[in-house]
Amino acid sequence: MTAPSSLQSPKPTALTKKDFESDQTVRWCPGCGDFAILAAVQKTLPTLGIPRENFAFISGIGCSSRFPYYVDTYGMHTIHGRAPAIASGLKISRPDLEVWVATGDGDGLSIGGNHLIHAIRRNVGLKIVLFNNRIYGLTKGQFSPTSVLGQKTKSTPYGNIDSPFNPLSVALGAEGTFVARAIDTDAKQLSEVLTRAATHKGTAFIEVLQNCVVFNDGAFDALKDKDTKADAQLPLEHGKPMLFGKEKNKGIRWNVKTFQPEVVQLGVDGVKIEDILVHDEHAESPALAFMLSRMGAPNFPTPIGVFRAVQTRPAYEESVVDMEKRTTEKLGEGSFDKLFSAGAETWQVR
Amino acid sequence: MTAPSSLQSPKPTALTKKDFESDQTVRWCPGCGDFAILAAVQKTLPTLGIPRENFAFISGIGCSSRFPYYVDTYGMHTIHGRAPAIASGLKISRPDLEVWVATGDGDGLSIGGNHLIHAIRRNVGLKIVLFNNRIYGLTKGQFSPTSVLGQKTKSTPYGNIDSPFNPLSVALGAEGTFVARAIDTDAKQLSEVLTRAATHKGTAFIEVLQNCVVFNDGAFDALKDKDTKADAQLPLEHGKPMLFGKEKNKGIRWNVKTFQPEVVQLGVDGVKIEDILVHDEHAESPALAFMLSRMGAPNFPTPIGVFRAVQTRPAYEESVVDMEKRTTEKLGEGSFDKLFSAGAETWQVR
Amino acid sequence: METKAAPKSSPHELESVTIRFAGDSGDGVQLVGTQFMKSSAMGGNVLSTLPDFPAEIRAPAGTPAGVSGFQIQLGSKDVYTPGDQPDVLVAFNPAALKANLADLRKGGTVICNRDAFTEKNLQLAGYPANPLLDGTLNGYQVFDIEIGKHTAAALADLGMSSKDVARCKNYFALGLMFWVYGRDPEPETKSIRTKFAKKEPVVAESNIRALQAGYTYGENAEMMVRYHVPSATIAPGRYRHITGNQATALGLAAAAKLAGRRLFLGSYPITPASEILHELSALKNHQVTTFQAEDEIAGVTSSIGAAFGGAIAATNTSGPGLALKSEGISLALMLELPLVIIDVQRGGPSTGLPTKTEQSDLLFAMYGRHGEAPLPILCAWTPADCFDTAIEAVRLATKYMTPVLMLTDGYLSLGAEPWRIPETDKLPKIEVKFRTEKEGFQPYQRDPKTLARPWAIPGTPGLEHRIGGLEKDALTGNISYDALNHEKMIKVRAEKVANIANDIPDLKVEGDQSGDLLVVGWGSTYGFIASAVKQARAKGKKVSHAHFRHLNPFPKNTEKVLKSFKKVLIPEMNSGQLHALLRQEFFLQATGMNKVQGKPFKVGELLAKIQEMC
Amino acid sequence: METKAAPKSSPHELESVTIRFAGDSGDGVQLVGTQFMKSSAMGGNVLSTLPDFPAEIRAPAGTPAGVSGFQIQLGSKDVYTPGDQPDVLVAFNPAALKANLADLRKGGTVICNRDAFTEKNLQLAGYPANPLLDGTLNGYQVFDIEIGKHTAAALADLGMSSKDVARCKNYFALGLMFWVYGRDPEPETKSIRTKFAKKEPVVAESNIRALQAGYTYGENAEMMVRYHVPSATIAPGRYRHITGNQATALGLAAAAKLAGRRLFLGSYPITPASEILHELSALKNHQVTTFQAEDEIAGVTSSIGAAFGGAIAATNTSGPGLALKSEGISLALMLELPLVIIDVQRGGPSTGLPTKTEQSDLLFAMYGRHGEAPLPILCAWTPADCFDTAIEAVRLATKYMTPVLMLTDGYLSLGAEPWRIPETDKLPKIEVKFRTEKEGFQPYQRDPKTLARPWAIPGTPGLEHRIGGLEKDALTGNISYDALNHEKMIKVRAEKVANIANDIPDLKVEGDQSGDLLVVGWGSTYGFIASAVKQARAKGKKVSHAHFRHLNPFPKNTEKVLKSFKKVLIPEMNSGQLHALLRQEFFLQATGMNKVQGKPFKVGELLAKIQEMC
Ligand SMILES: Cc1ncc(C[n+]2csc(CCOP(=O)(O)OP(=O)(O)O)c2C)c(N)n1
Ligand SMILES: Cc1ncc(C[n+]2csc(CCOP(=O)(O)OP(=O)(O)O)c2C)c(N)n1
Ligand code: SF4
Ligand code: SF4
Ligand SMILES: [Mg+2]
Ligand SMILES: [Mg+2]
Repeated sequence: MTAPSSLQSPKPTALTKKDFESDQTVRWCPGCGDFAILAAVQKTLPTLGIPRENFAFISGIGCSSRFPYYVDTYGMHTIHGRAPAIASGLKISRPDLEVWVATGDGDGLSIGGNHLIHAIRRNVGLKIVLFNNRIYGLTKGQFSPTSVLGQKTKSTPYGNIDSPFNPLSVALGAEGTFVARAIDTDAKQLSEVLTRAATHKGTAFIEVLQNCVVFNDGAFDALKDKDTKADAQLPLEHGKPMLFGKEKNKGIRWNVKTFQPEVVQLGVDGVKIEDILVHDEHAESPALAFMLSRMGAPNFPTPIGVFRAVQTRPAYEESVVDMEKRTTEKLGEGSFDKLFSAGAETWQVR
Repeated sequence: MTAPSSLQSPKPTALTKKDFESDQTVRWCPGCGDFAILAAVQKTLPTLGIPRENFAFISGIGCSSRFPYYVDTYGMHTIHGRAPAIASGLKISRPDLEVWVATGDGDGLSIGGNHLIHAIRRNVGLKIVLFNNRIYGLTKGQFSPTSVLGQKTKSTPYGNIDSPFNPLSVALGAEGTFVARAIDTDAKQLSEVLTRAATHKGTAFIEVLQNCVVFNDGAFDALKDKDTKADAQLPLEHGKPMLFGKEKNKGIRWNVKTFQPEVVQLGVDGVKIEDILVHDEHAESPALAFMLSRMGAPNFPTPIGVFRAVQTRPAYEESVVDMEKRTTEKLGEGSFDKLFSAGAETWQVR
Repeated sequence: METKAAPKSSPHELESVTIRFAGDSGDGVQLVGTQFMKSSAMGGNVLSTLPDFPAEIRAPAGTPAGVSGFQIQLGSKDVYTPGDQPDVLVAFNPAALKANLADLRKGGTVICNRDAFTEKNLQLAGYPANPLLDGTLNGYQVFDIEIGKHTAAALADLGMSSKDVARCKNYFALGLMFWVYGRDPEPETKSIRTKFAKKEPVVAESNIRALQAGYTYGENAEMMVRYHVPSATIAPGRYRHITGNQATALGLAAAAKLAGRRLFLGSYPITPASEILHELSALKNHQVTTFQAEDEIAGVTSSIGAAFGGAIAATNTSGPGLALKSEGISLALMLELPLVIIDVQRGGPSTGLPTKTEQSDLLFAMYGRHGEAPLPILCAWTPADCFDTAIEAVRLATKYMTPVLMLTDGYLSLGAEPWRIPETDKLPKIEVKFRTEKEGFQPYQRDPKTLARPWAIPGTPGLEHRIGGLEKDALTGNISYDALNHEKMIKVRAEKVANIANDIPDLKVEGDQSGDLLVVGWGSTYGFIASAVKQARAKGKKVSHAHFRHLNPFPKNTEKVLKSFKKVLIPEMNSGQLHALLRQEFFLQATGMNKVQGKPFKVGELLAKIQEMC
Repeated sequence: METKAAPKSSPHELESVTIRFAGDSGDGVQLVGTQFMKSSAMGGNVLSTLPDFPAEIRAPAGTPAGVSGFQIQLGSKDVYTPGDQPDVLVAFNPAALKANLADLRKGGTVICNRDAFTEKNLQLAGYPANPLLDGTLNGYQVFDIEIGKHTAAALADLGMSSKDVARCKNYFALGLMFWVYGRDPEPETKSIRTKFAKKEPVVAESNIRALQAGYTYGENAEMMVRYHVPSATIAPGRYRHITGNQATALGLAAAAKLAGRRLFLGSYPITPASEILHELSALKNHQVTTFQAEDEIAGVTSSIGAAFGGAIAATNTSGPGLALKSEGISLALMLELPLVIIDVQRGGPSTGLPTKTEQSDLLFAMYGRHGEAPLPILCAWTPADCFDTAIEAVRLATKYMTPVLMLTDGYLSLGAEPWRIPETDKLPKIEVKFRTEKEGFQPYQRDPKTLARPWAIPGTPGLEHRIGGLEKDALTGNISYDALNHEKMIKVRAEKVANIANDIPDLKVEGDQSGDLLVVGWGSTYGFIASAVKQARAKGKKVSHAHFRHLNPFPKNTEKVLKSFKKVLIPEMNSGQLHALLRQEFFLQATGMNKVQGKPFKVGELLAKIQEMC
């Protein structure tokens, strides 16, 4: 079904960030990382060449899920955890729309974990942005499934004993075709990832590390701090060796024996650039991306960027359309007549 | 809380399979793979040296979820998809019990997917046996999240377009500490895996490939057929090179360039036994196990056995007990008095 | 096969008869039943059918637990139910006899396959001795026929395996029944040819021969008696056999076609609602999307997404699934998006009795959401009526921008009757208009008459807006924490639903408009109550019948109708849920009649109660 | 700090007074409020308090949206609510004045911090001009005090940063209020020392000095008037301040201790129920397990698992979460395992008004499950009463082997009052006996009196058995598809719950046992109705008050009570849900009074209605 209206819509005139700002006052805490993500999205959308009315933002419940109210497109602030399912229904019945999901680590991975992995498995063409602040913000500070061990929160006064999910490992284990990580405050890298996600066919899953100034302040400081950043981050670039550090002289080598990556330094112990693993977003197997998803402090830098981006299977809505086309070719366009006798014998009474 | 009764229980006398057979008539279709799994479990339990009354089998809804009725231990046939959550509550409050979960590909991966991955993440000491017949049996044959693409089922008369989960990838993406695969009809290997699971601390997740004779007959024939079996299966053995084939002359080699496994033949093109990947159940990183979980027909043999078995983190219920102990040491044994003034100022009115 | 001349003796005339076919899952019982039904319908009878499946997928062959059944009542008028008790039992094996004999009318007829009464089968059935010989069947009219042997004889020269020959037994039985009830076997012969057209010719041939052999057997067997059930007056037209779940599916698809929109069904399989998904999933050439979601929550919420996008959205389930959908339905209600939720009620609570029927979700439908969350509720009366009810549900949902709950049940889901295929131009109109006008657009500005808000779908330039589950400003739809706005919204949501009373037909009384007793029902008890009331009226009782289609809001004349009778009887397959609602809303003093046994009332039970009361 | 001699002029005597403290989130308003409450309680007053938090986590500082409040009513008797309207408003900044002035009683007192009325703050608050100067406060008694300046002066020699100095302002205000209401500052001084014992000594010192400065200021400022609220008769004992959520948590923990079992709470955070989880999660040395589950479904189902294992199991939530728990509760009901479900009601439907109070889940509690699924429902009346209600819920759940629903609400959750810590030996008994006897064990054999089945927990040798959600044989608990067994089970489950009427106190009438008007309520409206009825009776009205704790089953004398009055008024914070139940069960003709504004009734509103009716 194509919206009759979207057919009528004129060629998109040049849109600007302003066009994507709604009239609602943004109500996050001053200093919240959500502001930066909002700005990045509002800046990215007009660059995509898509009419504003063709976007729909769907969210669940949480601070992060207030997102749709602030973006001047179609939007739905739904119920806790269900955004991927609602968005799936919308995208499947309206493949002409660009459907984005804004969710949190609680909304998307706790109560909504199942819908998230099923959307990813089906490869529904959704752009899912998961705001990971490792805490339940809106309900004032309980731990989430990404909170770290030992974290003291409202519901773990003596420290958290739930070991966390790694959102990217979850997405890859669920057959993700586009899996990426970004940081709220790194506007450029975030915008790049958003742009890449926008053009991906199928589910694009992006974890954005987001600071909650009130209930989990500084969770990602090591990754953001000017001094530690270069050593703490591993920026992923397709086709490029995995190098990091201020001098870009550290790298990731694969140890076949231990079947583990290891951090090495170029030039030390005879390490050459050819020894360094080369990033391949398009690897058919998710094994490389999965291995990367396991890397992080304290022994490894944290990879940032696109872990995996493959078009090995059709987007779900494409399969739906295709199946309809093939069936219609075989059975003919449906009519009331065909409908009423579907799969049944009929007889005439005179 | 320890069951007062289990303290009184005498040394377990030698139990037999018969002791684990309940008086209920088994009501699966003749030829259903569930029978073999039931037999394997009933044969394994008495070998564990655990009193019968300390077992509890918890299931959801499905043909497979009828399991608890047939095992003469404590049991609960609950509601669709919720078994891992119910079992978690039981195990956490009663760490003295052996809590097993019987679930299906629909029960455990469709409606119950979230509880499954959260139980695995927390590493609750449950033995989860997922009967994967790639179909909804009890509701008479709709596709499940493990049904293959193109599969014709009651709800996909023109073929399935939902690409499936790989249950082991899901479990590994969810931080699984014990992840294994077995086949309903291979009693010996199944019993081995069950025994291993029984002694694992934390969540043990076992996918059992199970034939549904009525709605998805023969789904695993290639793996079971005498003629094709040796080439189709890769039996995993810890510390052993990954060899397979009738002559055990085929093996898995890691191609660092493509970051992919490849099938090679010993002796051909100079392939030596040292080139073959050695299985390591205990690898700290799940990357190896994940890579193995991706292998299967048509390009690879399907690995069978224990993919991963690590004790890198405590079982959840151990952490609970430990936290209680530490808190009690710090704050003293709780009393009504302490309870009523918990976290509050009090004053006296005379 | 030639149709034979008039029978030797003229047939006994019957106003109606109830026949049950029973056998092992493999015996083709459902097929015989359906074909017999079809020929009866073509023969001009009115009828109603109900299959009976074993609770287990495939219980051990030959055991009573594995027996499947098909019951049909046919008659020359007033057949509204598949019949209280079979007059005739056709049993394909000892287990079928064992499982069904108790239901047979005393003095009824047993037709069975003598060949199947082997030592082994008797044992599987749990018969210590052969019931054909030991007096078990005393008091019944028994025809034990060597169906296997006769069939084999008829197919002797076709060179078939004995297994394949055995498969044709059911057509022998059908042929025999054709003879007994004076049906023309010709159309069936044709139908067999069509059905097996793609198979080896021998398949059609063997089944036709078996049919013929059965027919001939009846003709030649001295002992058999023929019956004639005279034709009823049936509206001319094209007919098909339809179950409640089929009718629901077609109703939804037709409604979407009428609205000119795509149908989206977000669903999760559950007994006894799954067939709605199955039916619709075959309609991929009809602008129908079926989405088998990961659970019921995703079933309803994906439908909400589709509704936001402009589809005719529906979700189907049964009790446990409805429980899971509660939060989602509440969201739809707050968003004021059209959505049809179908609850095929089954025995509860919890997993309960999944394959059994019950009407115990009415109060749950009414109050099953947190907060003040009213929505329209309607129910279907008969299998075919599910079609009209589904269309009405879509009409209300789209006209009033609201989720609508439609209740059917396990009995309706599988129960079936002939359905006259409607002329397209006689179908109700469903007008769906999307807002496109930018000027003055406010997401929650209401149509002054229906109180519906505009449906403005994504893709419409200039109408970009956000909606959500938090309380909303009465005009803009923006979040509002304002106290009086909340109260206003609570009231307007209630008023919108209450207003629908102006848009639905009055409660109709069948029988006199006042009298001694009014029997009030809702849903699938319709046929049972209608039959009982007709019978009581025939006996001179001043009893009438009123049946609710709309349960929220109730029709405007409800109180007037209820209070026009001296007494009111409310039979329900629950503990008194409609009763509770009527008491609450109209201070109605009534008598409840409650059966919670997982099965429909018997007409006889109802009749007895009516007679007791007036 | 020395306590001063008698004040210059003798204080005005007040029977009760309502004070609201308001300020920015950072102003320490909650602290001032609580400490003032404590000293009032120690001073012998009865009181009730209610905080008011901004809807957003941390709305922009200085804006009305960011204002937090704390209201207290104290008196010498009959204080059941935090007060309809403040008599005194203590506003720490212009935004606080702006957000709260409209609520202040005409002629009431405004005490504010003049220093905060800067250009910038006025602008943030949305005041075009300074309300202290432009006549906005005409008609009020205004004390605009340079709190900042005075505090700074008092702390001048402590060498603190101005930011740290500013933090002490709240203690200045507290000191001032102590002077006005004649409180002894000494205990507070001690309390400050204890509270900040682990910090730098300057912290305690500065706050004590600020307190003292405030007190002294009152004494010296000519214009200030003193008030005296005489002591009430308060039962002697140890007291604490307790909110409804705290009381619920402690009630559950105490009940488990009384039963000698572990408490297991399966929970998922949700406003306004989360504090129950927070409180209990701190009790790890009390045999309390808190499990923050992945969602509400896992919250309730993990509790079911724990109940199977022998724990005292509970799960807490609010509306949307209760919706998600419906299927699980239905399972618990079928399994007949003890379980307490706490619903802290908030504004619905859907996400609704999460931070606002409402009573709109009663019918959902009653009918919110598919099938025939009755369970006991009870509710708490006041914050401290949540303690007793929780114990009663556990008592019923374990005695009758059933899930029990306990309703509180947003008002109770945060509302607070002094609570007399009970003597352990005065607490109710909760006897829990696990079955251990093998002989004759049948999982569904019932105690003939309570109809409860035995609780036989895993680990007990010889009692191995299986239970499940399918209908069960009435004795063995094995799956049963039998029609009459199902009906029997439906009835016995209902009877078990209905029987509880024999085990609960009669509905009590406050006031005369018959008369012109009975005001009937349930839950958190208790205090409001009680106050209004007392006031009306004082005016000579023949009005009484009956308040339900038990909503299912109703107490046995309910009908008798209801019908002893000429008229019945049912005020509810919903559209009439108790009203509907009473109409349905007792054919009660009553008048509903419904307020669905996310906030409690005012005593004045109720009084007016009572006066209108009699
Ligand atoms: C069904 C339901 N359960 C619980 C809640 C309460 N709730 C609202 S948001 C939230 C968690 C939010 O955490 P997250 O998704 O991480 O978002 P954040 O606020 O951190 O951005 C919870 C538990 C709810 N609204 N609905
Ligand atoms: C809430 C709920 N939804 C749906 C159902 C219906 N249902 C029962 S079992 C099942 C699927 C079973 O599939 P699987 O778990 O693979 O088990 P199998 O029968 O194949 O062993 C479904 C959908 C139900 N009982 N409850
Ligand atoms: S609570 Fe945390 S996540 Fe929520 S708005 Fe405030 S800073 Fe952001
Ligand atoms: S339907 Fe399939 S899975 Fe179920 S019992 Fe039969 S063979 Fe087994
Ligand atoms: Mg978060
Ligand atoms: Mg299955």
